[in-house]
Amino acid sequence: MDVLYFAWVRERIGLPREQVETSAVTVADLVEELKAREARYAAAFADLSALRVAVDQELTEFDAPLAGAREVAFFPPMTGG
Amino acid sequence: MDVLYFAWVRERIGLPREQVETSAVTVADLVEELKAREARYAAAFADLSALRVAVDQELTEFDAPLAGAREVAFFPPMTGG
Amino acid sequence: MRIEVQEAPFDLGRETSDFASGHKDMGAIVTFTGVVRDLARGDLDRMEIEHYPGMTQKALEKIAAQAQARWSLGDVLVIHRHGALTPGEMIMMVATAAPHRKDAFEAAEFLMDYLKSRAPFWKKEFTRDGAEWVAAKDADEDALTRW
Amino acid sequence: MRIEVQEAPFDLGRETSDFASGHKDMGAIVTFTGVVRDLARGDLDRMEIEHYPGMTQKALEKIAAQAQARWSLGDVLVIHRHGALTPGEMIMMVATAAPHRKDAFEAAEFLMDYLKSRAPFWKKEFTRDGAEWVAAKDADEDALTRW
Repeated sequence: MDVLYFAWVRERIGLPREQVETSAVTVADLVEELKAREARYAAAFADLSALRVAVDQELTEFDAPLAGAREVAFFPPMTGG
Repeated sequence: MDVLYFAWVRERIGLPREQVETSAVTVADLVEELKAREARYAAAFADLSALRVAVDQELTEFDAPLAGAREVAFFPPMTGG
Repeated sequence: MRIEVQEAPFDLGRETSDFASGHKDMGAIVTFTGVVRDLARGDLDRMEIEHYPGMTQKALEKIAAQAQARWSLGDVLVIHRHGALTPGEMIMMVATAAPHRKDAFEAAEFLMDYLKSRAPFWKKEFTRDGAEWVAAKDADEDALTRW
Repeated sequence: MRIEVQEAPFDLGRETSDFASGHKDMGAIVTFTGVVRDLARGDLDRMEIEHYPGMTQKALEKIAAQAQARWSLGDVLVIHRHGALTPGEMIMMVATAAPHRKDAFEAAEFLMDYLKSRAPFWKKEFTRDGAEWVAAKDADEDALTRW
């Protein structure tokens, strides 16, 4: 699965995207796996209320299922316009 | 005093402006004087709720005083924009 | 603030671009442009807009000043044409510049609502079958109660 | 409907003029243009806008389609830039064309409210002293409750 990071999430984790082998059932499970890896992941995901997630390029919630997903992206609240 | 007419008021009365000698105290008094003149005035002023008035180029009401006024204009509700 | 009452067409692109340029502290620019619509029957030959020359400029300035007093605006532009216009031609435009989008939007809507019912313009529609004055809409008068 | 996501500047005047032309049944055209504001301290060197290439176009199309489903619109235009921009530069614009002004205004405000908080763009401000990500405002999230 491709995992993408944007804005300060990208900066904190230190890379824009990576391939992740996972059997996580939900986005939240994936987050727990990533947090367990290294301190920079734990720091980036410390406060989920400050984060947003998209699965296959659609905004969703952290309890969304990952079955069939090819791409998950984490980022802060958007500031377009 | 200059009296001006616009849009269908102008068309119904048949002229865009005229000089009127009057001692009318309010706009409503002036309207009564004009209505008494001829049928075309009576027709134009038949329904005051369908008319608006400006005294010296400021929108006002039919009970507004005319003391010192130099110009009175009658017209239908505006349709700008 | 710039208020123009004119018979000639205006260049919407250039006006919008000029208005939006050079306001470094204004994050939000809103424009509204009014275009002559054809009638439902598709037979509008032209629209003629009459106005009250002595009063029009003053009335528009007053409406614009009210908007500036009420919202935090950097600039206001109003251009309104009179005379004969054909379907598709631009009748008028307003533009507002503000630090924030809410002010720019609300001020532009306020300008339009007042301009519709409080600026001395009258529209007459000409078709092959004759001519008719456009009646003021109750909805336009009601729109003023919002402010 | 036209949605453009691009690094290059756009010509607001030409876009506005092109958009407004040739809509004989659309009486009302509204545009919103977002401009990079300098900081209160006047020391903004540049703003950098990051986006999510795979998602941005789709997200904007979805927002525009929602507006078209909700209001009677003849056309919608969204242009949003990414990359580095300096104060005074135009970041983005939306335009709406509708038979009536209320639809054109509301749809433009809806597009802006959703674009602010639901399109995948992130702004970072660079000054001589460093760089900071622009924080999302509660007011922008709250604005969505209106719709």
